[in-house]
Amino acid sequence: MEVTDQELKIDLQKQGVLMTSLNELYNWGRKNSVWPLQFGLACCAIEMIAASMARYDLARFGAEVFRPSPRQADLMIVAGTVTKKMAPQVVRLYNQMAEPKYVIAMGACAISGGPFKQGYNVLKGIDRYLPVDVHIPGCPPRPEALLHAFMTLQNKIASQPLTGPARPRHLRAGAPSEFSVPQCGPHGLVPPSNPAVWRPPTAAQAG
Amino acid sequence: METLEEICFRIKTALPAARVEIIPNASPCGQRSLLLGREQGLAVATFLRDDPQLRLDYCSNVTGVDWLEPSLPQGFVQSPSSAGLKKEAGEGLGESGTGCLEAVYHLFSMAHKNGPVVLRLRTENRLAAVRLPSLTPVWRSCEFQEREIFDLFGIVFDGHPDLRRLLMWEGFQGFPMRRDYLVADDFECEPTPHGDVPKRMSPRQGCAEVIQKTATADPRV
Amino acid sequence: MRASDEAFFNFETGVNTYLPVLVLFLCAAGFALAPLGLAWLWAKRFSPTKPGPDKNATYECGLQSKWDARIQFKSGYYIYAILFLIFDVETVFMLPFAVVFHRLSVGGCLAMLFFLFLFLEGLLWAWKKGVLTWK
Amino acid sequence: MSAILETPVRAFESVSGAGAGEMLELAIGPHHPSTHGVFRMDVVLDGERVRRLKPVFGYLHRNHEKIAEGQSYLSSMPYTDRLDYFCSLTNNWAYALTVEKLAGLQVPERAEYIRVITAELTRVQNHLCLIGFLLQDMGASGTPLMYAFREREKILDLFESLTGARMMCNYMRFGGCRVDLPTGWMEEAQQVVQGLARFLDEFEALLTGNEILMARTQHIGVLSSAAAVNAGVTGPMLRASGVNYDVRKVDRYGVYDRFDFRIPLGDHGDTYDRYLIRVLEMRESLKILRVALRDLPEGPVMDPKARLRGFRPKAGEAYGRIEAPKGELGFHLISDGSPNPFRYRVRPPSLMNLTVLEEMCMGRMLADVVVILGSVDIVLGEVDR
Repeated sequence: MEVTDQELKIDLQKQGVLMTSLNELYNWGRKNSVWPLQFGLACCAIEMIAASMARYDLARFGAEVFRPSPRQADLMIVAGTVTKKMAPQVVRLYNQMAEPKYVIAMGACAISGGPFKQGYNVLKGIDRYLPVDVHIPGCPPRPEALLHAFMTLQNKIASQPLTGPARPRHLRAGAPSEFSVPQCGPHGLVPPSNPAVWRPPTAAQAG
Repeated sequence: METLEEICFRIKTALPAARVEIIPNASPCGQRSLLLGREQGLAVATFLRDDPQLRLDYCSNVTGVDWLEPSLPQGFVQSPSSAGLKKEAGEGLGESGTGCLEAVYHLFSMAHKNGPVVLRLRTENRLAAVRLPSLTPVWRSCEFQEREIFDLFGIVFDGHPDLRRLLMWEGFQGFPMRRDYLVADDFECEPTPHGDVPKRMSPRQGCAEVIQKTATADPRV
Repeated sequence: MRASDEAFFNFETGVNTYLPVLVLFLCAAGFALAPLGLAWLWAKRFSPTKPGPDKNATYECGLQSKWDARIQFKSGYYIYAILFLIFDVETVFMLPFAVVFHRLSVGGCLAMLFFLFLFLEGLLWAWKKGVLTWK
Repeated sequence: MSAILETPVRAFESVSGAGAGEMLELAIGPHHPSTHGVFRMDVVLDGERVRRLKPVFGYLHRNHEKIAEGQSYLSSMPYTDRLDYFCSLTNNWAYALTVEKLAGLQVPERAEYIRVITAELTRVQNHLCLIGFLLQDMGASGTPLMYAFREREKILDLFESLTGARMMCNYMRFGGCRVDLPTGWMEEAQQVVQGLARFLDEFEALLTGNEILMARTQHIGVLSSAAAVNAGVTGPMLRASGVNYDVRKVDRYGVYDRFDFRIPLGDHGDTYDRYLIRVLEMRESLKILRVALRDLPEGPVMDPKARLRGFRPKAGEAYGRIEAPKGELGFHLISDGSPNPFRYRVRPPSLMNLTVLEEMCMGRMLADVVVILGSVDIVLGEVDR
């Protein structure tokens, strides 16, 4: 009966012997201390603060340390409506963060402009300029939804291999860690979206 | 508090040159307003603030309004009785009948704790002559609100200490809150499997030539 | 030789040796530098550095910083800093004075007080010059 | 009077006085831990002293008014939750009050009482958060905010069981409220109100006598009453400067004339007064809540005649205002008889209270600017709309 690694590991764990691989150890350390950037834009920021307070306790996921400076943060939670006047600052802050860095688009506004989609000064979603790892729908999403987003992000980090073609962006020398910062033009942002990151979805014709 | 007619009469006695007119309001709340001539606007405002009986020392709200079609000013506040009044006054309407831009001031008195006195100042038309006297030297609370009206409607306030765009960025062209402003078309709604959503939407072409049509010249210069 | 010296020298070789101190020092240094070395190796092997124009730019609340932060500061700051430095160093000299205070002769006490007076005089000069009041 | 009107020259040239060393021009920018959102202040610093401070707005301008012009009156109600996202129920009430004024609708007795109860709960919750963030700006990172948010969660539970949402309640309609109180809500609310009274004593025991708080806030950011009135400052900030003006007492809207509550007034107009005014206002709100919860009448919650579908007020305009926790929140609606408002204007108290920010911060230390901004209590959703 061929014993898989997983079962072997569980049996050994029962005997008190911990078996792990370098990759798992590396990811275990990173996923349990994701430091978010203190980056509240609008109403979702208040739910983010409520999530980090005593009742919903973001500290259980090692993420209650909100770093004001992008240099010491691993995760940017875009919590609130990204307006066209604020978009260059959001992208520049993302560029100033150190690798490995992740983005959570919290709330409908950060995902696609949300209720303010028809606004002339509202960016229709931050994924036009930044690669987004986890989207949380809701307006504002409840603190539990933010906790679930952290779990999703932790699973994603845990499943990142250390070597091989599927390794994450921060381990690949060629992959860019900076994205072009848009400028505020006469009528809107120039360019309207970053083609390297965002391609308009094509309509899958029904039936 | 005195009725609007008394205030109107007191203003005329204090400032004979001022052109003041009462605009009726058909809504049940009955908040009628005073339409002031542009030239005497600042003088009347100072009088309203410094007059011991009125003491309107608190300007709560300044609203910008864009009357696109000329007919609308009467249609909106026109009660049938004062239709005739509009004819000979003639000034309330944009001279060339092209509609006008308007700033509405809601004044309260914190000293006497009484209700709103509504002032209206209208520009000549919507394209070239969009200048109004700024009331910031009288009430400092108008400073940000007038900057916002300049930013979103394009009314230039003479005498404003620091007239810049308040909400949009400096290089932005066009006045978004005007009724004929077309939003740049990055609102393209993601096509759905049904495909015909973009066609149903109202015409929102953001292409360059359409945007050029709306007034984009910087009126301050 | 008194008992305390005895212990210091009495190793097998009976030679005055600093070997244990050296070993301790190397262990401490190794204990500190080993993880750093490993981290440096890991970074070189696994995660490449990706400097970029935006990442190296100064962080100014998300904006592009137009102004240079290196400017001429008011001279008051410099004098304030020097005064602090002097009094900070003075407390270091106070330590031995405090340790042997109960066994000190009158002469020693006077010498220390004279040392303190020197600083007091400096402080009074600074006070009169108005450096301490902050406009 | 003229000294106030002579606003300082705003041209932003680099000012470097002789011998005083150069001035440092700095942007306390859109992304900053202490600006309560995306608010930016361009500051010219002489060492630590502020020589010039120019606020920059617009980073959260979400075009609420333009969107409101394109949709019906009722569909703008959920947008008012997102104006001042700490106090969604007072925003709803201000908008509902203005539309009722515009269309001349009546509100049943029970709905008026529920409006007073929810508004006062919102006021308590808003002042709690403000004090928590004010202490956070002063450096007490975490502890006061934890206390404040612990109590806020209790109030949010009440809102959630009543309206279905914690922060975005969308509860009031033109002519009443959307839904009646669930069973047991009254007892729960009374327990929360008693708990809050005990908590306030504990909170005040910790903070009001604290000498660090007093040292950091007394005589800081002083605002004279004449300057406050002229600059359109309203709410606790105006009353801290000693002006007795509270829209609840002036306009007597809703059923506020049935409750006797006092209006706390400050006499120095500094940051400590603003802190103390908010604590006293919380105590007054709790007094109102006890009385309102006790004699809440029975009856319908929604005016039977009010029509929700196809609501078309007659052509006209109306300006309605209430005493929101941050100040006088007003709505100016112009209708042309169609289901969409012709012009929809929000009078934001936070933006008006920021008019005097530069006067209060002139010549102060940079650390004081942060505390003064905290005491002004701005929320960017309302400032930029």
